[in-house]
Amino acid sequence: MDNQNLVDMSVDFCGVSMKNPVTVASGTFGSGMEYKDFVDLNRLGAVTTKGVAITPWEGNPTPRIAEVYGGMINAIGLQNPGMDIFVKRDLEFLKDFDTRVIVNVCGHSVAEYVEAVERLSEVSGVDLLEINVSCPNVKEGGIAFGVDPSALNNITKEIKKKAKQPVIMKLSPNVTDIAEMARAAVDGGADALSLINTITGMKIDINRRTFAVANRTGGLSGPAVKPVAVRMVYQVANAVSVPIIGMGGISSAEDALEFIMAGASMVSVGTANFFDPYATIHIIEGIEAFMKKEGIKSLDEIRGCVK
Amino acid sequence: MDNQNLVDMSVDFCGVSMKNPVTVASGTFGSGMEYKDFVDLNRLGAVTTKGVAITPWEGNPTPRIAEVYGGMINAIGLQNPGMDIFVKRDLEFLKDFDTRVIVNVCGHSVAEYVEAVERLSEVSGVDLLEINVSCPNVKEGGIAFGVDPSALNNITKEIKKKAKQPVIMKLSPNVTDIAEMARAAVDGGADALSLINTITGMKIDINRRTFAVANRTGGLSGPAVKPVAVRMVYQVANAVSVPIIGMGGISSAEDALEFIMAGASMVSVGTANFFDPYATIHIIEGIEAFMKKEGIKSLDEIRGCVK
Amino acid sequence: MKKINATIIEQKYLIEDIFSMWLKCPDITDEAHSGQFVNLYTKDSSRLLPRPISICDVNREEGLLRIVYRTAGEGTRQFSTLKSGDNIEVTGPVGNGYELNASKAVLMGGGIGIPPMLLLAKELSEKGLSRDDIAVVLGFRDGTFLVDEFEKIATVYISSDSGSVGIKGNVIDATKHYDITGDMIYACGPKPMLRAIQQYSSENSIKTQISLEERMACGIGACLACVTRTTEVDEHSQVKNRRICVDGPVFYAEEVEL
Amino acid sequence: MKKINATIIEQKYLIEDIFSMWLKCPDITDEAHSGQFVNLYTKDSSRLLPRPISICDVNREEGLLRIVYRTAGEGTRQFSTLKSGDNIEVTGPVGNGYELNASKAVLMGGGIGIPPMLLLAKELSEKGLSRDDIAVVLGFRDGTFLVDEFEKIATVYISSDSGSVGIKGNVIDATKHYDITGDMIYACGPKPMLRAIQQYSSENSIKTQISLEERMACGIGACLACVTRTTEVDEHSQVKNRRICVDGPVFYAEEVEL
Ligand SMILES: Cc1cc2nc3c(=O)[nH]c(=O)nc-3n(C[C@H](O)[C@H](O)[C@H](O)COP(=O)(O)OP(=O)(O)OC[C@H]3O[C@@H](n4cnc5c(N)ncnc54)[C@H](O)[C@@H]3O)c2cc1C
Ligand SMILES: Cc1cc2nc3c(=O)[nH]c(=O)nc-3n(C[C@H](O)[C@H](O)[C@H](O)COP(=O)(O)OP(=O)(O)OC[C@H]3O[C@@H](n4cnc5c(N)ncnc54)[C@H](O)[C@@H]3O)c2cc1C
Ligand SMILES: Cc1cc2nc3c(=O)[nH]c(=O)nc-3n(C[C@H](O)[C@H](O)[C@H](O)COP(=O)(O)O)c2cc1C
Ligand SMILES: Cc1cc2nc3c(=O)[nH]c(=O)nc-3n(C[C@H](O)[C@H](O)[C@H](O)COP(=O)(O)O)c2cc1C
Ligand code: FES
Ligand code: FES
Repeated sequence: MDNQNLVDMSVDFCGVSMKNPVTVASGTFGSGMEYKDFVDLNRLGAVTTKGVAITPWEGNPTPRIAEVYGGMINAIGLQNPGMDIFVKRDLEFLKDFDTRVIVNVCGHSVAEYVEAVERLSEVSGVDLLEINVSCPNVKEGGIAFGVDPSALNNITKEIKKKAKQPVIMKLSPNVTDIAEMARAAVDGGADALSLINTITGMKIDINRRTFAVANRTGGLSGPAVKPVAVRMVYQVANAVSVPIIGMGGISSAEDALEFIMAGASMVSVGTANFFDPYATIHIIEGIEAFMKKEGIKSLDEIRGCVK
Repeated sequence: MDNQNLVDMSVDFCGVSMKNPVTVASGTFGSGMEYKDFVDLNRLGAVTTKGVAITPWEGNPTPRIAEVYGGMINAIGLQNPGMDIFVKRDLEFLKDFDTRVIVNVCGHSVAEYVEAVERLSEVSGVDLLEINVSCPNVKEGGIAFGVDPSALNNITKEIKKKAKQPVIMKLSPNVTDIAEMARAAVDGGADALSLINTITGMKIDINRRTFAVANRTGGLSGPAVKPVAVRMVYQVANAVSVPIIGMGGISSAEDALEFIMAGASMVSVGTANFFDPYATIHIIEGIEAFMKKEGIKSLDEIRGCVK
Repeated sequence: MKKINATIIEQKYLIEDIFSMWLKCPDITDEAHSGQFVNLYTKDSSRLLPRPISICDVNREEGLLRIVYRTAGEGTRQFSTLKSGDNIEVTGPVGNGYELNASKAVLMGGGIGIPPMLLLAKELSEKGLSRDDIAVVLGFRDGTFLVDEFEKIATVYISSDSGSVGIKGNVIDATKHYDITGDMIYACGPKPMLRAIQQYSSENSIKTQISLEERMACGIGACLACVTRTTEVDEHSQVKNRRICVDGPVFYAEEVEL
Repeated sequence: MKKINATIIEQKYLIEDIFSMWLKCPDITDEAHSGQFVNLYTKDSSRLLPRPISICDVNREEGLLRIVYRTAGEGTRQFSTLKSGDNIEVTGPVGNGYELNASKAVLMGGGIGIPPMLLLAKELSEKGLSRDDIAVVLGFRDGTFLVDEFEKIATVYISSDSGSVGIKGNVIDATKHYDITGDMIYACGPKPMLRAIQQYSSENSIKTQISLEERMACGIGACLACVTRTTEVDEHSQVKNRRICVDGPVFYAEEVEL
């Protein structure tokens, strides 16, 4: 019994204290509202909200998703209701819960990102900002900010000038050298990093001779991507010294612990919510059980322990 | 009955005629010898042999593989017996079969690749060369040739100067822009391209707090990678006009047809051989059945048909 | 909404590639009504996403829920191999369902859109509509299923693509042919059929509720995979998009662009 | 080597996490002998690689093959849930097996390395070795299994980590304690045990055949995942590496570096 009380799952992430290291991956959990029948949001370390832009976005045509082996491809196209309603409705909703709030931000240009970040600086209930740089950069012919180190460095700097909350830059895995991207973001002032966003993939419907998602390509997520995500978290943890939120295919406590041992301070559960709405709770309980079994008193003991 | 006779699965690949579009992925089928209890090698479009270097390589320490969701990670480290025994034993063995032979080549430096290619130019029984540029470039601190467009362009040029057989450059998926890599190889004179090689991944054994493969990182392969592979084949097919061998997670005829509709002329079966030793045969028969069902007389009708 | 491990009470092959399955899941039947659906999960760990299937019937007293489904792919094929006594994970009920505001109802079901019409017909009947006030127009490919169950409470009209049963043609052809009228059309079926009904109901100024389908990921409103285009800006999304899974699957025909 | 869909004839729980399973697979038993293994495939499509398991016994007349296995992870756990009548995909027999060239044999099995010793003991017995000429030294964690089957044909000595059965210690401790001698040691078990045996046999100049384990992918010699370091350059590989799956799993102790 004594031993049990000694397990401390809390995490200090950029000065924000989380009761445990488990949050949700942006875009897979709405604002938490949709999962309230399954998950007591008070139990999560943090809720990470669906990407929000300064104005509403329509997103892509349907079909927006396709199932693939051990995962899915999505091309939602960052549909979102815009900042006004997000602040009024979603942030308000989350204020009733004793959990941290990470707001995921998207934009089509540096100016749009900065405007969104400025708006979020004025409101209460936002603990951290997560910047999704996998958005199409309209000025640069639709190339994502997240695959060019200098664009990433620049957008991080601009955001940091205005942000009141700590800034987490969310890295795209679709790059040759993830450590280079991590350094570019950290040099630009990023307080933390999260990774991985989805890996660009494609599915073809051979019977209809067409793309399975209307957008042709989409982002691969789910258990299939986990080995790539663990590798990148490890590489980044060994390249920079800011804290990391690890994600990509986490669907069990064992998966989450892999990311923590690779160097992540927190973990996000994404696609797993779709096939196990209780996934976050199972994972929190599983990490706790592992810590008890192994006599781990604090996550500091195992974070990045595999070198 | 009439209709059946009209199905033509043959492929002209860089002037080499193949009886069907199915070959095996290098490193997953030995030289064919190991699979002869399961597969009549005469039925394959081609056999692609395990990567061979000019001298024997020891490969990596064990454990060399780990199983992951829908696939595996390998860090064999290109163990191979070297060119002499390969020519005497493996190439000789394959001469007894009515199938094409694609020899996969590796090296630690441009000079080693070129020497291997020169040796293979002198021997009979080699129809095509496939160059694995995911090997560590010892001169450049172990970075693979395949992730730097100018290194890729250069090695392609040097190989082409000496090669007597058509040269297939095998692309690494661990890059930001696969189309750029494809163009670099084609500009260097590549007659064809094959993709994808494995995606760098990692697995951590949380109970032992250690890497699951001794080399820390390894190459992810198997069904899990298929959406990434299809996407890259599609991008490359739309960027260059040389023929493509598509691979990555193919384990059924439907998978193979996805690659063909994305633009591949041939397909390689890799990891699937490990869990279904008859995979190649099932796939050949499945493609034929699909063609009959859909009234497709030649693969030209569907190659790259999804745009 | 709940996720429960339901026990299969009956699995029955109906016709062609169509099966009927009764599940014991009282937590779901307590809340379920017509037009809603459930998400079923495969046991195959490489196919992770839930399969949405409409509720075809419920027996509230016994906590039983019925689905009628086509083996469209590997997931539904696996469902068809389950036997009574086996278990299956289910979430539900999901969605808004039909509004039971007709006094003379025309139910149009096409293909695998027919099953949800059965519970709807029963609910209308329970609300007091007579056999004559519930016209059911069923469009089949070739063979029929569920027809006798409809006939107990409704007047049934049949069309088929092949002409092998009922009149040759689609549900609109049958509606015109039999001169079927009402103050509310309820429809479920393939998109081309729904488009034709949308046009028919606007031309004839008949209020119409249609049930839509789209590829789903979460099946519970979180991922925005399953949207339909709407004619007006939606309050929730702030764009002309609504989620089929939780804002639908039933919409008034004039609300959506198909 | 064949891949066949074998029927499970018997599944039996032995002790702790250890199970015994008899499979009907005549094509495999026809060729099988001691020291070889089979590859078993899970039905879980997310776990694709075969699981190598040693052959513990065969009944050639009836085409039955026996394995005894520990539920080490999810794959073997799944095997343990299969019932007689169920099917499982199997390839085999794989590997070289033991050479039956002893006139006085010492068999050393540790933990889940014990099962293959049973078929070996039987084959030695069939070759004419008496009970006294087959010494079997078994090292258990705690509880025992298979002991009575060994006792029918061999002289059995037992050690256990806990000391709860036999002498406290490992198989070498038991060998020394009982002063067991022979002209050939056959061994299978965890790597630390094999290392100790390798040293023991070199110090005592006793020829020794040991069976090795390594992570496998193909299980049939093609992928080069499962190599062991060798003392000499290998003819096949041209380096100091041999494949455990097909060049082994049995090696002479002096051939390999552990
Ligand atoms: C709200 C809703 C209610 C439904 N009700 C029923 C029902 O009562 N009975 C019934 O038989 N089917 C119903 N469907 C369709 C059913 O969900 C799909 O047939 C099923 O998901 C296919 O799964 P699979 O694994 O068998 O096929 P897959 O191998 O996944 O795909 C096979 C085919 O099914 C189609 N498909 C797959 N998933 C969906 C989906 N989510 N929506 C539409 N088409 C899909 C694909 O386009 C493909 O052509 C409903 C769909 C929705 C969205
Ligand atoms: C030639 C050979 C013969 C074997 N004979 C037997 C036997 O007779 N009885 C028996 O119970 N086990 C035997 N094993 C070990 C058995 O193969 C593994 O326990 C099994 O593959 C684990 O699969 P899993 O899915 O249950 O575990 P996983 O979840 O895959 O892994 C669980 C644990 O098992 C270990 N493991 C997994 N695969 C292997 C492997 N291929 N070799 C060694 N360790 C592995 C892992 O390190 C891990 O700690 C043998 C292994 C080899 C190589
Ligand atoms: C349907 C869907 C929508 C997503 N939307 C967003 C988003 O709005 N912003 C973002 O940064 N990432 C988004 N992602 C990426 C996830 O947050 C996460 O990085 C990725 O899915 C990998 O984690 P997983 O494998 O656990 O899902 C989305 C992913 C999915 C599947
Ligand atoms: C065990 C193993 C060994 C491999 N060895 C080689 C090799 O020697 N040369 C090479 O070019 N690719 C090698 N590959 C990569 C494969 O040829 C192929 O590109 C990759 O595995 C993707 O295909 P798959 O998913 O069908 O396996 C190897 C892959 C595996 C799994
Ligand atoms: S399926 Fe996720 S929102 Fe409807
Ligand atoms: S497991 Fe592939 S060579 Fe032994």
